[in-house]
Amino acid sequence: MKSGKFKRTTRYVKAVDDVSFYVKKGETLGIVGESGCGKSTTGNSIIRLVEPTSGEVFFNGENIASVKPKDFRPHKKNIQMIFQDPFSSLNPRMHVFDIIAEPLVTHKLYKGKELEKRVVELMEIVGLDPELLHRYPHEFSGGQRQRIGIARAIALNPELIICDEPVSALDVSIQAQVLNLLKRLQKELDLTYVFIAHGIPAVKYVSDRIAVMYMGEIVEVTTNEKLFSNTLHPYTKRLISAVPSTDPTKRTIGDSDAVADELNQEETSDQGCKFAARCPFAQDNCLVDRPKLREYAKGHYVKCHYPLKH
Amino acid sequence: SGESGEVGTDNGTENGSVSDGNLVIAQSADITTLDPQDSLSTNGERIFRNMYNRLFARNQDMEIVPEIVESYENVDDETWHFNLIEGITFHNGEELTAEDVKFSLERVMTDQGLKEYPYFTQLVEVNVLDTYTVEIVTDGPMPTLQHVLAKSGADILPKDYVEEVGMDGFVENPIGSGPYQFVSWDVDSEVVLEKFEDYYGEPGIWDMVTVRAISESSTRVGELLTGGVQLITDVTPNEWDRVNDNEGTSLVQGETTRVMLLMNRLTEGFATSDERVREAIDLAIDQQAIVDSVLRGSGVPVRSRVPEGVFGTDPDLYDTYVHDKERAKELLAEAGYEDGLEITLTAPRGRYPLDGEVAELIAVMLGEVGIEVNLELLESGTFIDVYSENENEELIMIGLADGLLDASYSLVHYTIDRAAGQTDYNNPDVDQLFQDASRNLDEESRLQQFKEIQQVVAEERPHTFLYQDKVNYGVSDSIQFEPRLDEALYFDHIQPN
Amino acid sequence: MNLLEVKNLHTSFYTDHGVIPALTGVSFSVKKGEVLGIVGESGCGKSVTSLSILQLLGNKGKINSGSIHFKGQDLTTFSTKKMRKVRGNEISMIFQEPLTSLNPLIRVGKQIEETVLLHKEELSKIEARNHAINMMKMVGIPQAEEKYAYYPHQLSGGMRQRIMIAIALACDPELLIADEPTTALDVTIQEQILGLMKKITRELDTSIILITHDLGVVAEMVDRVVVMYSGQVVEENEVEKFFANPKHPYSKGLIRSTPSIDQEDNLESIKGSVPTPANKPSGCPFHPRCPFAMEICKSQAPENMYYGEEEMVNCWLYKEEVKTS
Amino acid sequence: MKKFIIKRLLELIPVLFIITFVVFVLVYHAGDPVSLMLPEDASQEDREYMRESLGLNDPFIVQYANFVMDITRGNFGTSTRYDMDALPLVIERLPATFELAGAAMLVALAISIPLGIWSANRRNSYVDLFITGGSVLGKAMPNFWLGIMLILLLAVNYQAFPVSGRGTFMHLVLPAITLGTSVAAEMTRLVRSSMLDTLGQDYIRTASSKGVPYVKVVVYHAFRNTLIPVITITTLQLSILVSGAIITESVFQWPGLGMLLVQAVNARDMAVVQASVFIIAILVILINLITDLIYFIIDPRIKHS
Amino acid sequence: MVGLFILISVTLIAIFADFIAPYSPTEPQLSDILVPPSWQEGGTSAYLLGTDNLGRDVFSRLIYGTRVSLIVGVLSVVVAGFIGLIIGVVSAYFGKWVDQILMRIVDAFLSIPSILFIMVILTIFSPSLTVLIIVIGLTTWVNYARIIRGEVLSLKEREFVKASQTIGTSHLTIIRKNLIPNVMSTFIVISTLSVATTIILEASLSFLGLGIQPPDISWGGMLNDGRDYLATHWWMGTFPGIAITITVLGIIFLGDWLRDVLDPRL
Ligand SMILES: Nc1ncnc2c1ncn2[C@@H]1O[C@H](COP(=O)(O)OP(=O)(O)OP(=O)(O)O)[C@@H](O)[C@H]1O
Ligand SMILES: Nc1ncnc2c1ncn2[C@@H]1O[C@H](COP(=O)(O)OP(=O)(O)OP(=O)(O)O)[C@@H](O)[C@H]1O
Ligand SMILES: [Mg+2]
Ligand SMILES: [Mg+2]
Repeated sequence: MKSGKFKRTTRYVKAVDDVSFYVKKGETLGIVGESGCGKSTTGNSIIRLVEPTSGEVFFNGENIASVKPKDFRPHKKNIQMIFQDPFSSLNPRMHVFDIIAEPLVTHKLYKGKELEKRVVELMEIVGLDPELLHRYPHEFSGGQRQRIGIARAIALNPELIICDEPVSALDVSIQAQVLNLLKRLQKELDLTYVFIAHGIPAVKYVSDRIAVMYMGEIVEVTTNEKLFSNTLHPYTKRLISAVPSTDPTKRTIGDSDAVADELNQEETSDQGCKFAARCPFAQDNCLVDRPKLREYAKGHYVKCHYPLKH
Repeated sequence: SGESGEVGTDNGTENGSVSDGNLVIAQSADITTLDPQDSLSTNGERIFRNMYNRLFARNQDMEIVPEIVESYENVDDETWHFNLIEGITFHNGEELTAEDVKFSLERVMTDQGLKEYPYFTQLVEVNVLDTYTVEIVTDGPMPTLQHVLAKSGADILPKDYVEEVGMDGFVENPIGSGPYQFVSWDVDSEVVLEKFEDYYGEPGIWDMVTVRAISESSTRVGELLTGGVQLITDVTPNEWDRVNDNEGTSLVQGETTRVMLLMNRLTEGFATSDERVREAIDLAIDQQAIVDSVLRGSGVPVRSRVPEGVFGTDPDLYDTYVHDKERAKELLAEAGYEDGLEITLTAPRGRYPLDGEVAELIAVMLGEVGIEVNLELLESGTFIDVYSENENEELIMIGLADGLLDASYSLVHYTIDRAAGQTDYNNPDVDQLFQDASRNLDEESRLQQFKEIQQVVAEERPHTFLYQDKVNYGVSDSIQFEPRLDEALYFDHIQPN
Repeated sequence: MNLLEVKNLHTSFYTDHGVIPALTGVSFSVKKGEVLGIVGESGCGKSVTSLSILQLLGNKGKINSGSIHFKGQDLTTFSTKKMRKVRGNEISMIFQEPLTSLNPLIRVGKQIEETVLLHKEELSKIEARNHAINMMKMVGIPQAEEKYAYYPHQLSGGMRQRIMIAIALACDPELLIADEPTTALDVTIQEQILGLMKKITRELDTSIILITHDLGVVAEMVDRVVVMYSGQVVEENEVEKFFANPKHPYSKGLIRSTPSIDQEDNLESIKGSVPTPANKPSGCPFHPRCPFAMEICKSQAPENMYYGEEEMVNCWLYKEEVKTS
Repeated sequence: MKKFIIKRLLELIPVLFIITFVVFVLVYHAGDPVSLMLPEDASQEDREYMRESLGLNDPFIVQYANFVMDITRGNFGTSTRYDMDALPLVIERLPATFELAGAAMLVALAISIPLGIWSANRRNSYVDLFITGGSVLGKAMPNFWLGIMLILLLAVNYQAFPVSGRGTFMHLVLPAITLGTSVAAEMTRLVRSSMLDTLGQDYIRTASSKGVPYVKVVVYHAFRNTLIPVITITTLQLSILVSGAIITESVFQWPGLGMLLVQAVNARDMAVVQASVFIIAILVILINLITDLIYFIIDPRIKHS
Repeated sequence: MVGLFILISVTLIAIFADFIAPYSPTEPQLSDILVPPSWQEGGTSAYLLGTDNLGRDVFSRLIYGTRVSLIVGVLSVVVAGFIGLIIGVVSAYFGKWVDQILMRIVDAFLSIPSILFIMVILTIFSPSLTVLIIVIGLTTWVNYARIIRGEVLSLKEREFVKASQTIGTSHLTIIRKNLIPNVMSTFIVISTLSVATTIILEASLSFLGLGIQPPDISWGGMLNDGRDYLATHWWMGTFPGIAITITVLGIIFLGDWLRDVLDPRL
């Protein structure tokens, strides 16, 4: 899998601007960032749910961002998506069977008995009771629904699955179930994931490498360990430090006086680093020169003039 | 407008006391123009008759009498001289002279765009002999000249005024020489007239007359009952009791020249081209029953289009009908329809009083003798399209009136030219009789000719006659009112009690 | 004396589809100046508990039994009018969704001012307005005078939540109930909001009931934890003790299935899913998901077992260890 | 905002174009006004002459082109019935139409807002049932029936109001009630449901949690938010009222646009029909535009987006 | 539930009119004109609800009128619903210029009130049953189009539609499987309510002389026939009025009930 690079404009809103990264076969690339920073848009652009305005997406060496919508169809078999909201991602008027069978029927892969066999098989893979084949989605809990969504996504044996916040809408105790399921499936089916989330712990748990996004841009990409042990971008650091720890003996919140510090976020200029206004380490040139994503250390990319020293 | 307000809220005066010299009349539809020569409606006539003068007029008994003519002279078969009464003034104070007569008549006989134009085509020339004398030349002997001069459209307009303000200006603010002068017209609402103080004859008896247009019959009756108006037209039979039972109002019935009839298609290929079928249809229909039931007596069975009161009427064919179901069945059998016959009857709905109901009755009556009727009831506008395009099949029901009160107006329908495409009736004898009559200045023999035509028609039945329509007025006790055959209203014939 | 004492609270909703027993015996207490955390999964009754305290259950919800003593007086016996004096004044509330919780058609400043005018009758309009602006400054809103005239949609999520906090604290309440105040916010904003709450309530000596399902927030913020499951309290403990040694199997599962930054090993998950009040299992409601379930759990609901004043667990496993209260 | 208005006005052009076309096609097929203008026994030549002089014998395209050209010059042709310019005839009726529509709307609002709010707050009680039932009944009752009944009862029997016509305030009462009732029925249901909707919102709970008295919650917090759907339906109904008073106007002989239309349609007076339809369409569009502007004013969310 | 009961009864009456009606609804009986209802003075037990101005049994006409009124109501709603559903879905789903064009047409139709539209059309084509159904259908579809479009607009942002798109499902299938079934409940509810509106509309058209024409009988037509008799022979117009009111009431209740039943997040 090669690197992709694209941006998108909708009604003159740049949702994602100059995003480049690559995903290797069999790995999980996590994308984290705050709400509205363009994570979904990135995912949607890969699968052409939104048409990128410029840039390219190489999939197995072929630039799939520029092919005509019609020619993109065969690729849909290879790239699939798991959605955030288990309530809205399943058609309430279709049986579970029809939902899982939809990709198989669309691509005319199975028929009749075989189709049923395959659907039952898929349900078993994701840990659903095949007895429930002819139920409607509303008869399932959130976690079960997400399993249905996963079954649908793996039905075509795709190479790449884009998971857009697959656990955000789930209860704590269910999140772990789904995360573990995704990990298991990756191993068993040799899947590649782009795992989008805003919760850092979950991303850290499933990803091999992690890309951090800020306001439509990727500001840091590296392996899981390096991101936390050797954080380079100030924003990444800020993000990590904001995550509450689950250890009551290590409290940090409320100790610092950082109350009114980040309230003027809206004031970002087109020039310079987008994080400059919030950045405690910003220098004068951060406000005028836009940094480029560069490989600061091997396999560790960062978009910052002054990466943090360790 | 303010006027209607005063009138409508005038509930204090129970049942329309008229002491204030105001008269309010409600008709079922509004006038469409104030140009008397471009209107054919009875509604318009009711107003124009009080605003304008004509050379001749009809009195209460429908006799033609001079109106602004002092004396007249039939110089030869084609030339007439009329002396005008002197001292007649228009509402703007100008005198009415021969010039005005010439101007008015020439307008209506030459301007094809006017609705009244077709009735004045026989006039050839109008000449001014002196200030008060006009000469009219016709295209040949014209027995109906006085009818035409007494008819709507023959109204005298003020030449100078019209030339000054133009016809558009005139219509906005019309001026006549009648006893009432124009005040205002709110379209679809009301026309207001007031007494013309300088009228040459007897001055008007009302200070102010408002003629309202109220299309809903129950609303119209409501206004009468509450005293909002003193006279209403077109009271449907079901409202009669309401009007009569109410203290202070009553129903007054008048006759009309309108005859309801079925036009038969004599065209080749239609069953009605067989005379026996037409007779059977006539025999199957019980005209009296229709009149008695649905119409509650508001009609007279007839066997001719020329009712009593119109010149040329045949009393033998008035107030009579034929009805014999057995004979009708026999005739149908003779004509080869013993197994039944299917025909289409086109009829209007809402154009004439109770027309739809009557058509439904007829359909049933025809059914009883074995004629199955496809009843095609049409809304007025659609109906008249079908009629004027001659798109109807065997039968079409229609009401025809006589604006001239002369049989020539009606009987022209039986001439070959006029019948072509419509009834396709073709009888050279009838044609000849009609041609003769229309140039015949001798009343006696002309009457004979008309009767003869009607006898033939009654036998050959290009039309199956139903009944002469009556018109019903609701009248407040505060006034006295006598209906007229021509359905016109002379405000001064309506007397306060 | 505790500031708030909830005892054996039962609350039900009477809907078109039948009676929903949302709370089936909830007891806990809040001390003056203390932050109490209530955790539990969606639908376990956290919000209903807080709404019950303020008696804002709507016309369908009803407290069936139990008592809610606030400063020694039972709120369940209060008249509507008396209750109104408590709301927003002595006990106030912050809700989860900062956008929908503010009236979109009223300027934010006015919404703060309204509370002030309601409960501080001695203040004039101008004073109330100034007070509102001061509150906005206190919750860290820059250019408060200008933002006073803003409508909610003109503010970011974090700002809106600050407004909510300003409303809640405007009348200096003794108890603040915060129902998932940061769930809808980004982590960095969450950090600010939580910090703000901590700071202000410390200054004002306000007690807090902090409702959340995020154990991280609990660990950061609270003094004591109450764990709810399916309409009842299953465990109550001091926060350090709770994380160090959770007792109830559900608490254990919850802690082990929450990923953390320091996560090294695999996550454990609790199998099955949360029951709804309508299909609540017999006996202990957690037994179908419990790895330690015993025969008795299926048929008989456990009682609250206390290890002293403040430590409680509702589980048969501890039957032998403690004496039932 | 300016941009928005301009955009809306530009959208008007294709809409008006479609309207002219639809109306013209209809009218073109409407057949002959001539037969209605002449008496039953007019001869074929008379008819033909009339037709020619009205330009009715031109081909479709020519007639349509002429029609559109004329409209751009504000000329809708001459009423065949009144022999006057059609447009002034229509414009003349607007005051009466607005008067009735406005009064009916007032009646409707006066009935529906209090009743709607009341029944929403007493959801599922007898009051609610009664109001809901009443509003359904109001909707189920044909307009002309109600009008005639009101005349019979209040005007004829009790003589409390004039039977028909336009003029004083009293003339306005019965038609306004007749017309207003069916609108009120519709609106009561809407006010109720949008009130219910609003009452379920989070910010209502917030208001209660602040200790705001219930009446104030309803009036100050909820009602404002209910207003937006109410305004939508008000304007929607207003546009219906402008033209839809056809029946009421006929019953009460109210000289408005509706009556003009009925008469024009019956007389195939197509110039007037075209002009009225066109004017009504423009009115409706303007009303909608005004609605949007009102949103701008009362809903800050729209103003700032 | 009351609504369902009323509607089923009315439907049964319509179907079995031939068996229920004691007299022919069209045959005049000139000897029995305007007989009052049986319980009134002058009424006879032969005519339960009296007779009309042609001596026809009001009760029998009412029963037969059910048929036409229901047919007009239901069929024209079918026509309008079909057009509106398709246009609404297509417009919203494809968006862009398709939506622009279709919505301008909808705007145009919306700005000409439907009764006016119908009036004009009916003066051109005389109002037979079929014409009436088609005309009402052709002029009222915009309501459906507008509402359905709104629904689909929000529906197509739902993730399950996106899911189908990522799978590569064709537009037609997405419309058929994802969109239409999910707007069905809204569609059914508005259709139900439209039946009621149409029945009233037909009555209004009758008032203008443009409703169902005799010898076909509709309640609207009867009501209109009776309107001139309201003051003198109340039974002619009142019974059809009551029939309309009850039926419309039933349908509206049914619609409300359906809204509740169909709505929950199934
Ligand atoms: N259809 C759209 N039209 C206009 N702007 C859009 C659209 N979709 C997204 N955006 C904008 O693009 C930006 C990125 O959105 P995106 O959905 O990718 O964010 P995200 O990181 O996935 O956020 P979240 O965590 O809330 O899902 C946002 O600022 C959003 O406002
Ligand atoms: N107004 C209501 N009508 C009917 N049932 C209700 C109502 N409010 C709450 N419930 C029920 O009460 C139960 C508890 O709901 P509650 O809102 O307290 O859950 P929660 O723990 O706050 O969940 P969440 O984390 O999702 O906010 C739920 O199962 C819900 O179905
Ligand atoms: Mg997203
Ligand atoms: Mg909650």
